[in-house]
Amino acid sequence: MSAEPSSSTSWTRNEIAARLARDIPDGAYVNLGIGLPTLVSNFLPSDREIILHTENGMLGMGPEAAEGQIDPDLINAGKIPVTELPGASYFHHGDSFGMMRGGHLDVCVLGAFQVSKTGDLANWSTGAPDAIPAVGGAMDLAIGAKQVFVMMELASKKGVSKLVETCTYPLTGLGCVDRLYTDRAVFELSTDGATVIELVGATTIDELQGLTGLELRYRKIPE
Amino acid sequence: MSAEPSSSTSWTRNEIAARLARDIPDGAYVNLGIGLPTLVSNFLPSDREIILHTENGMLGMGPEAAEGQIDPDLINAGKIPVTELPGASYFHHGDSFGMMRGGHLDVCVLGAFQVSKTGDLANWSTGAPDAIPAVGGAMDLAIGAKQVFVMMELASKKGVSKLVETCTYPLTGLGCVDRLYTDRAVFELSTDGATVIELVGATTIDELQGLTGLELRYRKIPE
Amino acid sequence: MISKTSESAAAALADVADGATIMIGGFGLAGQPMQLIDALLEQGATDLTVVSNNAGNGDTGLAALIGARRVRKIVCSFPRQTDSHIFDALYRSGGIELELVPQGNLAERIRAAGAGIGAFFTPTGFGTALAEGKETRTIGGRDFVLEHPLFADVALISAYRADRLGNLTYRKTSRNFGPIMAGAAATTVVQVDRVVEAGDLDPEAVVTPGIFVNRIVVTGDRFDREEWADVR
Amino acid sequence: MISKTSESAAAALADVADGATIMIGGFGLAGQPMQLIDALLEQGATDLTVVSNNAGNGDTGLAALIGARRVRKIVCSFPRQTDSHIFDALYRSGGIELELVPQGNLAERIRAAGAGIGAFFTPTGFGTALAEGKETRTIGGRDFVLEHPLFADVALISAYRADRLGNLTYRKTSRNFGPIMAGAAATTVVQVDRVVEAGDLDPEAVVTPGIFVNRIVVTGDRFDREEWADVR
Repeated sequence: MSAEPSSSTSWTRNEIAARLARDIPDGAYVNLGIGLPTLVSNFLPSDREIILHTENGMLGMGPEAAEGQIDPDLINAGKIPVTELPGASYFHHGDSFGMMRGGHLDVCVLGAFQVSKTGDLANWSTGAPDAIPAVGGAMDLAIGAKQVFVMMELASKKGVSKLVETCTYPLTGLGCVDRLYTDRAVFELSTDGATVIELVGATTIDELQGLTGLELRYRKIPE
Repeated sequence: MSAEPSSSTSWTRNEIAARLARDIPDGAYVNLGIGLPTLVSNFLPSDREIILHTENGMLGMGPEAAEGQIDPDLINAGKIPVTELPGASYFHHGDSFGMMRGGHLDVCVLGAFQVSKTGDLANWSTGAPDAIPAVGGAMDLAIGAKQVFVMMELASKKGVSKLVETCTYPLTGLGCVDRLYTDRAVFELSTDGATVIELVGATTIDELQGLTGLELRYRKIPE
Repeated sequence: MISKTSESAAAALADVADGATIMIGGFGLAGQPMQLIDALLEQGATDLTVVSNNAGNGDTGLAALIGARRVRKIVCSFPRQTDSHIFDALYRSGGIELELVPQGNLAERIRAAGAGIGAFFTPTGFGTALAEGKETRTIGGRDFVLEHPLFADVALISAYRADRLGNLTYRKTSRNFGPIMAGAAATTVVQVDRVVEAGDLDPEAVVTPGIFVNRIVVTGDRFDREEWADVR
Repeated sequence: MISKTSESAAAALADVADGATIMIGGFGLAGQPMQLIDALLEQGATDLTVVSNNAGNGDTGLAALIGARRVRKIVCSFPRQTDSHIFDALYRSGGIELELVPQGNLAERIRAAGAGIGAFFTPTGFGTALAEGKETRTIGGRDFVLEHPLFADVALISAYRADRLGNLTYRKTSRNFGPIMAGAAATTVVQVDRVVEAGDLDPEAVVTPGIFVNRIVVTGDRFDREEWADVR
């Protein structure tokens, strides 16, 4: 699929996924969270061998199962039927989450409701009083990789920045997000705050500062 | 082998082992510690199926390997080549000791330097200042079964009781021994102290009280 | 000769008591021990605490048990799913208690129960609402929360093959919670497609050693069921 | 295409630094990664901390490494054996430091390092000299000792088969510490008899997933060696 910008200042979701995918190195062990991050699997560079982990107990996960290949015993974390690649392995939940918690995965890719400038993540609950809570592996994924990448649109549909000074939604993890891939820019987050490392199209730092209300550094990192 | 008393008041080691073996129920999962307890394997009732665990990662351990059957990859906790029975399984040390610590074994059989009347066990170190310490799985075995049986001679070669008020040797575990099988009697140990449940031959409670210096109850338990 | 095979699911679950804590394996439908849950429904025990990753799918299995008001409390990581309407309605009406646990902490608490660990410090959930009120500690510069083991009276799990000793193998991602729940329960009941001869399972490939399994219920080959038609 | 196979044991261990912490698999001789230990001896790194169940047997392998005065400290459960004369002599002369750990706590501390557990309460060793000075706690009426994870810079282990991704199977009780040490080290080097094609190992029977393995050294079939003649 094409990863060219669809406008002069923003990326589509596929373009965000494609950009993120380019930062996953050859040989990496990667968990793609449910929802938006699964798009990344469509853009993994074909000249790299990247091994996908699914938290429900598998390494070497292949693409979604096509019709006629559905195996109810072989599903991903989103409970979607998937396939098995040569060199796959299965393990139980204790071992699978130990693998995550122990920092063995190179990259986790997650979606978010909010991310703070220091890398706090809110992606499991909107805090709505009548909502039925469900956390699943979100908190394990948030702390469960050498690098945690988040992908999301920078602003909500109402135009409110989802990159914030301090998260107002319930937290998933503290200071856990390393890189934030959005439709407008790519950020590096640390205890020092947010640094823009790539601007989408004609987007400017001033625009981003206006949108987020944050003081942002800029340091272009060559891919 | 015969399990008849060889004297009117004491059992041989084989007789102790045979007596202990009769208390291991059909279907039990059992760990026989290294040294003296391995004798028990010679007396397991042939009409019972008893599954042996070895701490180095196996259930379903068979007898010692005969000459011509030696497999260096298949050893017991004493590093002796053994064999595998149908229905065996292998697991790593983390799982093997989790199995013990989690109380899944029905019976562990251990040797001892000293046992206290409340079931404290000393079997890993004589406390000699120049000794090279080594504990292995002793402390895990001491707490690692639903019931811990100890077998030993009641008195040392010098005639000193090894069933004591309070252990003077370094402890392996606290209050962990349930039953003590000796050449003179079988004891049940609990926080209340020691109860004789079987006297060997003509042995009397008075004799045992004299030898051990302990106040002993007597309650014959039918096998 | 040891044989752990029960004559039926009903026989295997006859002694489940009201008020029991029941672990139920499965992640979504994969590895959910449907026949055992159906038998539990039939058996009638109530006021149950259920430990399971999800809170039921559709109208069958765990969802049906919850729908029959037999579950007082559920300990799980992900109750809300697209097809969890039975749980959802009951939860909103206050008809079921929920203890929400991050999935990895749920798994590790279950594993800890089986492995004799008294409590453990986990980084997962630190600083979040799910760690509120829990003891925390900084170790080597990292922040941890103290979590305690989860035990059960009965575990209901699903595996692929068993031998008469209860050694188990699983199939693909349906393994999920089975091996750890088998260790955490006083009584573990497993449903399997088939029981094979002792020695027919490769000792190197046994996933759950028989020591963790008390009763086996044979349910017949999964490939005979419609859902597995594609991979028969 | 990923291939973790090193051209030689020497190449696989070239970057081991002085002062490193090295885990060495094996229980007695079973699973002891002899070729890797020999290569480490050849390589020359010194001032090592070694984590291993035993402190060497006879004059080869770990015993030789200790004999060459390359080990500053050993963390183990059972140093004293009938054939541990090299360690014994050095220990008596004050030439090597010893941290004695009950075997199950050793295993669980290694497992904790790999599984991201900050510390755990274990019943093993409570009330004994090996728990002196350690934090204790009574939980649910049982007494526990707090133990911390053991990490390593390098783990040297021995397995049976690998594929190019580092998925491993073991053989019988030589599995022992391999799987947990592989998770606890920054770099895991494994010696195996043979590397097979990806897909040739049954995914249900992989014991150590490749994620835990960094380098593979092929040593040739064990059955060609005299010791395995009986079971060739």
